[in-house]
Amino acid sequence: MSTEFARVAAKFEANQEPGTGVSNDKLGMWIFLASEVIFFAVLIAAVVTLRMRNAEIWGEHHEAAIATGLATINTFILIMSSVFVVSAIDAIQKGKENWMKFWLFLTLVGGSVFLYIQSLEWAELSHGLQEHFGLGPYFEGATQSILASSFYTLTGFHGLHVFIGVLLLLYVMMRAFRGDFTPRKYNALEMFGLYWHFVDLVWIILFTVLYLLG
Amino acid sequence: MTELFDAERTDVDHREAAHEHHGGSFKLYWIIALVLGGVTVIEVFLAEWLPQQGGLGQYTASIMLALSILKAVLVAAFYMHLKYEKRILTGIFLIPFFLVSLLMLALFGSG
Amino acid sequence: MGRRLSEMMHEFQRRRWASAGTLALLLLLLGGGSALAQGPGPGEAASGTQNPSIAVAFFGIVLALVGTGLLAAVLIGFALWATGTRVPFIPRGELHGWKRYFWFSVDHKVIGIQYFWTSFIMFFLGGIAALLVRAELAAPGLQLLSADRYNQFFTMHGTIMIFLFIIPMLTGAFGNFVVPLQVGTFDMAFPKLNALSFWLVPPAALLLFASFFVPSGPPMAGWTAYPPVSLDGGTGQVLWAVSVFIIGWSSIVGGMNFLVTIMNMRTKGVHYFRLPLFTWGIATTATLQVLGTPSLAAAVVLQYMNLVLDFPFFVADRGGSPLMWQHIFWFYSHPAVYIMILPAFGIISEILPVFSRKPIFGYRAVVYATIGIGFLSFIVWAHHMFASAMPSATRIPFMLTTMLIAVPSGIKIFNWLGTLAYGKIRLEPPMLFALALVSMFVIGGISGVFLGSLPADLHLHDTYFVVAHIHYVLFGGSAFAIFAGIYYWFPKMFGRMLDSRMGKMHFWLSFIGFNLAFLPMHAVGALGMPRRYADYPDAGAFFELNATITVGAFLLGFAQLILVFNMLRAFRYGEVAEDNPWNARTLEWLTSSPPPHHNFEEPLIVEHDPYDYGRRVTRPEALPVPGD
Amino acid sequence: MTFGRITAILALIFAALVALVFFYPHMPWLLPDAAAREAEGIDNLMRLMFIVSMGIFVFVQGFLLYFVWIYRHRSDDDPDAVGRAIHGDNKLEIAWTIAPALFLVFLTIYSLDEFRKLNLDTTIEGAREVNVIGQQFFWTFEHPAAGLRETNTLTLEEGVPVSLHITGVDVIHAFWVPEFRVKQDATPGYVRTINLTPTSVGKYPLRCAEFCGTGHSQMLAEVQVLSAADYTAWETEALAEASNASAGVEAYVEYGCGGCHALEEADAAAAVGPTHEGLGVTAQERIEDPSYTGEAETPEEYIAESIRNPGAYVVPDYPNIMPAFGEDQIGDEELEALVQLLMEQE
Ligand code: HEA
Ligand code: HEA
Ligand code: CUA
Ligand SMILES: [Cu+2]
Repeated sequence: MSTEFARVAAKFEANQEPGTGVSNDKLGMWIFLASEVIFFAVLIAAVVTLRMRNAEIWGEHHEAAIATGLATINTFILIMSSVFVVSAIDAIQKGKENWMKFWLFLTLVGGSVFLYIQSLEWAELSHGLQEHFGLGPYFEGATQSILASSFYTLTGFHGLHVFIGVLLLLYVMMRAFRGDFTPRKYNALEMFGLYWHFVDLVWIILFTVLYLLG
Repeated sequence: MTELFDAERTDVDHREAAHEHHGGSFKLYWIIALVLGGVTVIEVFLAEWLPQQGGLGQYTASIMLALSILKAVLVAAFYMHLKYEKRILTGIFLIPFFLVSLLMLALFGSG
Repeated sequence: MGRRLSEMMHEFQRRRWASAGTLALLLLLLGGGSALAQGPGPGEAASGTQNPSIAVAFFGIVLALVGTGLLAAVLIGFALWATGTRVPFIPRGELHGWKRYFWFSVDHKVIGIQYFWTSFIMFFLGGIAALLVRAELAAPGLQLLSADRYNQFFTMHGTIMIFLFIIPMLTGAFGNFVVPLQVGTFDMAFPKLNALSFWLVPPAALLLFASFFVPSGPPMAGWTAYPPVSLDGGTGQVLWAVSVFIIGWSSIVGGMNFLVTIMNMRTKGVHYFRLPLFTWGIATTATLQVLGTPSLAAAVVLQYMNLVLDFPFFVADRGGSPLMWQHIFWFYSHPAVYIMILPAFGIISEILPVFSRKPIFGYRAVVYATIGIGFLSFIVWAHHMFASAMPSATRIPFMLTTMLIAVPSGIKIFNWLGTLAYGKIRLEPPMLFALALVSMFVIGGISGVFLGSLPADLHLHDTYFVVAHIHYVLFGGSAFAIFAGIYYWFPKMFGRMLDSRMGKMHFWLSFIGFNLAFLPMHAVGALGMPRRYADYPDAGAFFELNATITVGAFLLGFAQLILVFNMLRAFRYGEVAEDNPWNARTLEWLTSSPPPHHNFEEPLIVEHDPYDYGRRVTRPEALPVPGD
Repeated sequence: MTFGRITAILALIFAALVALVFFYPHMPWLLPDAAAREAEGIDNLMRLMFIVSMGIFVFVQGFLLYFVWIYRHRSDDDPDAVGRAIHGDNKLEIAWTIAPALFLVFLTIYSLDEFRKLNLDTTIEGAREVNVIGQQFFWTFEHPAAGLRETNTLTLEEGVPVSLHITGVDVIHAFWVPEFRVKQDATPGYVRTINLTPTSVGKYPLRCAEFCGTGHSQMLAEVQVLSAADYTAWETEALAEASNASAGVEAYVEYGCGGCHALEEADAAAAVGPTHEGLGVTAQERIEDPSYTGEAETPEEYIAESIRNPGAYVVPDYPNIMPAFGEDQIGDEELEALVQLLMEQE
């Protein structure tokens, strides 16, 4: 069936209007990312709204429970992992398969460490609020703190995206190790890259909104 | 991504041939990374250290937002290749920002 | 070994186990999430009256179990295959005949038909809820249902009709079946994602209906689910949120698929201004789905957090903002009402030219109007909040944009009238419903303009006048278009004609029942009856009018039985359909009824506009053109 | 069925429906009789829209039916006959874009002007002020200047403008008196102001117009508009009553018990919850009810429990919707007073 499908597809594709000039996969991916933009932007807008309503308390909780140190490290990690991915693509374009695997491996490390540090951050926030305001641990404390509930929700959904990214990366690596990618054919890798950079991009904004603007 | 994208089809056709080596180079990628890192350092500096020195007052937030948007633009333009792609992709990616900014106006206005 | 593995991977993909696995994982994640989230103890439920956590945890566990089961099935299936064990009842490869409708198919036509029956059943379930609502309102006082039951039924009615009937029917069923045919291609851009879109709907529907079996009962905060009152809804409300979230992603993925198909896969000659208008409708709708639905997803995520973890996003005295929900919800749900009408307009724009045997009047104007409505739909959302806590100054810009949207809508109506002039009009059932839409939507649209006028809305908001508006645009608009589409495309979908006389009977009864049911609602509302009232005071003319409405509603419900009978009958006794029974000029009619596996034997080259009656067409090799 | 007959039937049905709906006795213009100055402007606006939209409606339906009639495919036509291949007409299309647009511009300006006259969000100078509080499922009205508080009845004076400051306690409700037209959601965490000037003496229904839960359709109250003399009399009497009222009645009014229950002594006659008449006797019976699961042993304890934890026993046929009043809301002293008041009801 697979080959039959491919034959039909080729036949019809040879007889198409020029369209956008972008491959289906890439076009689809960007449209998907556009909808992800709305999703995250709306969440961020909601959080900023809540923050404006609760400016004072937000400030206090922020002061007490959020430190920029680890998050800055996380920002660097994500930036590095992004550059690893483009490097991997660059490598496969030049036919350096082993370098591609190397860069992908580094990306995997980056993503995983990011997730680990993120969990430390959750703990830190929870401890901070417990200590200074006597709130309950984790989500229980968040029921009394707009900052904590916003923080868990935003970083949680971002973290979920990183996690999915790591799963995708595992799949891409499997294909890489199987030798699926060639200098002309690395579609899955490229699609993964777009997703991964997007997740990085979201973090860049989150970092500013949640951490830096106190 | 996994199998949701049609592996069979993309494997057979020659679309990839279309995307020769346009734009971006290993060196450029790492320069961008350096810039991103540098801007992050500036941001953290603005947020953590400057306030203790009196800071930039009301402008801090706007400056920091501007810096982070700059970073986001760099990522989109170079890592995500928008600079070298067909303009339509840039369009697709920008529309949602425009739409949500309207929502933000209304939300912040009626807080 | 490596070869074997890669072969296995290919086989694995071929069997759509991965799709099933994805589904399983999703259920697992959501269910497990709900269950685990109960771990730290969410404190008191917001309402203080009931603690949803136990019920939620319970349901989460059930969900997780289902997910685990599915996952196990997938893994076992894979293992069986890998070890070469043959199990007789597991289908191998693509199924044929009726069986394929019950399995993971990637053929857009099969998926379209799966959507079709699923959403048609939903129409009946939603309709039954509506009839219960109407029965209760037949007379003042609470006779049939308790207040809570009433609230649950109108909530389920609105939710089912919007999320599980109109949207899946218009985009899922007709969009899926017709769009690839109309652009002359062999399938959607991402057939597997297409299957995923569909297969997200049944679990979502099941989750929603499962709410009948949880202690709190179904959700009862309206389809708009405004917090804080929705926060008292317990497990039922949680299920609502999860269900809507899943349908939302189905909608987003589907929209993305349509966009790529339409942008990239048009056959030679179908440039943008030769797209049939239904496809234009779907293209615009898909844009709204992709850009609007994530906002709904974000909204229900926040509500879910508030419900399950007691994060105080919408609880005013803990710093939350009830108004915020309304903004985010309507930022999706206003575009959503155009998601529900633009494909309907598209259907009408197909049918009017065909049954008048003449080109659509002002093709480009209709296209620009479609795009214009699509764009404007994103900037009017707060007209649903004219009486809310939103500051009065913020309301004004939304009135301006709302008024603006009547202009492109008017363009469509007038162009349709222009299409009728100098035609040769055949009053077959599709045409009857199409004409009814033109006339009924004008009523609904104009009542929309009433509502858009800020001072008038201060009186009319949240009354039955709004309910009248809803049904004139959604039933008189979307549903009539769906009926028109059923009569029009049924021959193409199933290869049989529907009986025309029964169709006409269905039409007239529906038309009369519809107006009897929904016209008096304008009066009830303006005279002072708020919506969502389980009971109403026996004052003024409320009783008489409500009784009339109920009679009309039952007549309308009864009329739908004729449609069902007609369809069922057609499978056995229906006349076998020709390729092009209506003498239409769009591409779906150039192939057999029903179309072959990949739609067209050979790719087409199109050399004419979609509705060019009366013009001689040069006949390229690959393009069989029907005679005039 | 010929087309002509179908059209005739259709026209008849429409005429009948329109007649039924629009010319039903006592509903001129489909609106309840206006009873506030603000209503007049809104009514004029709606009348105008109504007339114009009738025009648009008749125009569209007229052309529709006319075209369908004269361009129908006749039985003696060639079965393959096609219509005239007209692709459009720019002038015509521009005309029907501009014409509605012009009307809409006019309508928008008109609406804006009416909206401005409503003066939302501002407290009019010299107006009486009333705080309106919506709560599941009753309304409380405070007249801060007079120091009065009412439950489920709002008393206003004819011809005197009032600024209503509207807010909600638990969930969103909406203040709406159909005869006054203007509606405003009562949202927790927000206070919004509307202005009304009642123009005729009488009693008008207040209907909660935002879905607020089980009792939404029972959340009815009344606005009584009194003449100047009556209003003064009412005010004096109410003040006197308030100062004479026992601590129990005061608390009863303060916490809006009368929003759902009936108690003559406190002027309450609602039926959302069980009546309080005779509670002193029935309390004992309820404890003895086999389905009673609470901890109270005496009637006094039972009544206190019903306030602190109303779910402990739900009187048959009534929904379990009463909010629990904790110590932070009703203090022990007031609770005592309430229990005493209710125990006295024989
Ligand atoms: C298919 C769905 C659909 C469509 C197409 C529309 C179309 C419109 N709707 Fe409607 N609307 C709903 C579905 C829809 N609506 C639903 C479901 C709700 C209730 C939600 C809830 O609360 O549960 C709602 C509620 C709603 C409200 C909020 C009411 C309230 O709660 O107080 C408003 C207010 O402005 C409004 C306005 C409009 C307008 C201006 C249009 C316009 O697009 C209409 C434009 C069309 C015409 C005007 C007719 C044709 C034009 C001409 C013939 C030209 C000449 C006309 C003039 C010059 C006037 N709608
Ligand atoms: C596409 C959308 C759609 C459709 C098709 C309908 C169809 C109907 N709706 Fe719908 N309605 C909404 C969308 C829709 N509605 C929405 C969004 C709301 C707002 C909800 C909210 O407030 O949250 C609403 C609210 C709503 C209310 C207001 C409830 C309230 O505010 O308290 C009422 C009241 O009469 C009502 C009635 C009906 C009726 C009688 C039908 C009829 O057309 C139904 C026709 C009946 C059937 C299709 C049943 C099929 C037939 C049988 C089962 C056979 C048996 C019958 C006989 C033997 C007679 N609807
Ligand atoms: Cu209070 Cu509805
Ligand atoms: Cu709207």
